[in-house]
Amino acid sequence: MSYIGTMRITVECYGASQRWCGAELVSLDLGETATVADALGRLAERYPELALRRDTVAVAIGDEIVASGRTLAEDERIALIPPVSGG
Amino acid sequence: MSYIGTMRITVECYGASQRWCGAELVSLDLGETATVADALGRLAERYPELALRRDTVAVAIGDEIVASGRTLAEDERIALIPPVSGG
Amino acid sequence: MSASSRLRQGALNVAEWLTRPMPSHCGGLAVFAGTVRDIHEGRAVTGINYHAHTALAERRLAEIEAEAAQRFGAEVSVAHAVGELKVGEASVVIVVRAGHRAEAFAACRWAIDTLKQTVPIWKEERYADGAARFLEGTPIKTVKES
Amino acid sequence: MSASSRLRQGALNVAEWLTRPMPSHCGGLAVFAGTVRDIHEGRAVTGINYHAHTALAERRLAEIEAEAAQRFGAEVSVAHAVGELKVGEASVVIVVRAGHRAEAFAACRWAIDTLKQTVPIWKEERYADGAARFLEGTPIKTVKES
Repeated sequence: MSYIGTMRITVECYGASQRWCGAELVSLDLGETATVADALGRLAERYPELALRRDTVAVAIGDEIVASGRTLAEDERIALIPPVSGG
Repeated sequence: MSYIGTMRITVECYGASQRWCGAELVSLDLGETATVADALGRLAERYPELALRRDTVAVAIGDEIVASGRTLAEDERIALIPPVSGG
Repeated sequence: MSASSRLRQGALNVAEWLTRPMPSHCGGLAVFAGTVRDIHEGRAVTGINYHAHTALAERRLAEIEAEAAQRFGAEVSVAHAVGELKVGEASVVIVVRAGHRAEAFAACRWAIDTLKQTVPIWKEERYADGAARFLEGTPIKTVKES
Repeated sequence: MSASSRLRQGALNVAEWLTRPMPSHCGGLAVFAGTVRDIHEGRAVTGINYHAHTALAERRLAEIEAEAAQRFGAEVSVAHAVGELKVGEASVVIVVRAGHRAEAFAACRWAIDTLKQTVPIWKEERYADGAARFLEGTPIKTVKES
């Protein structure tokens, strides 16, 4: 549910971003033309540990890394991809 | 069996040296102070294909490569080690 | 998770990737496996919990195979574990079949180095004192950038 | 030829060298296997007969393991086949267990490169037209020189 002129998205927090945000899933209410950068900005306001590392975090939608200018849609899910450590 | 003042040794021919010498085993009669170099010299006289490649061939006794100055003994077996191609 | 998936739940069995016969035009097989070590930065490690972004990780692992095939003229298979692994267990396996050893080694090394920079997987280390933490990693790159 | 011998009669089974568990202080396993290719210098190959000077070859293979362990701080196992092998079959296997991947790859590459220069083994290639010949090789060196 969201107010007129706003949309709600879900943020999936992977790896250490679960610690920074304190949860695996975070809901965000954003303006209806909001971009990935706007979502990250909102998260950075809320979570200081994420703010410190914002430049190292990528965002995925589905199986793609998306650009920060990508416009979001109501009910979309985005994934925070902090620095990776596989192998 | 060997004459007084001579000794007989056996040469084991490995790899392509079997082709050069036409056999896997060759008997050589040498003087009693003969060295590895003397044995190779005798083989080179007998087998022109070996003579052409003499500088590339090593000689082993047991599990050791021996120097060309090594003195041989009656009934000793030496092995010709042509350029190797394992792997 | 399907059997053909490159991400597998639990520890990998390296031998499982070696059952396919060598193509007759190939002379060199190179394999790398990464396993969980008992010490990291001086702390006693009891295991690692591997987390992945499944959809993107599967895609990136497939891209690594395709890119390595193109760059090195080799057949490359890549697999990575997710979930809890104990010390000594294998978290990643790279298998390369190539014409000769130079390409086999080069493709294998490139694949593991690239995997560590491009695949969304995270190590959560567990320590003997009961603590756990996500390791610091490297900002994700694309396979083409690597 | 004993089971603990590094020279084996007939083709090697790579998986057999991977059954031993990884030591807990090791994080990287690198494996190389060489297999018989179907073409060499434009000729159709049906198989290779590997000949060895057994005593010296066993000694040299053991020296390669010891020298690699010392140079790279790794555990290294080396095995080589003798006798008739068909296309696709493995003639040599190198297995390295090391702390990290850099040493694992370096030791594995060094071991196979050194083996080819220091171990008295000869390939007699068999061709589709019925011919056979010993390949040209490289004058034998010691492991320390390599």
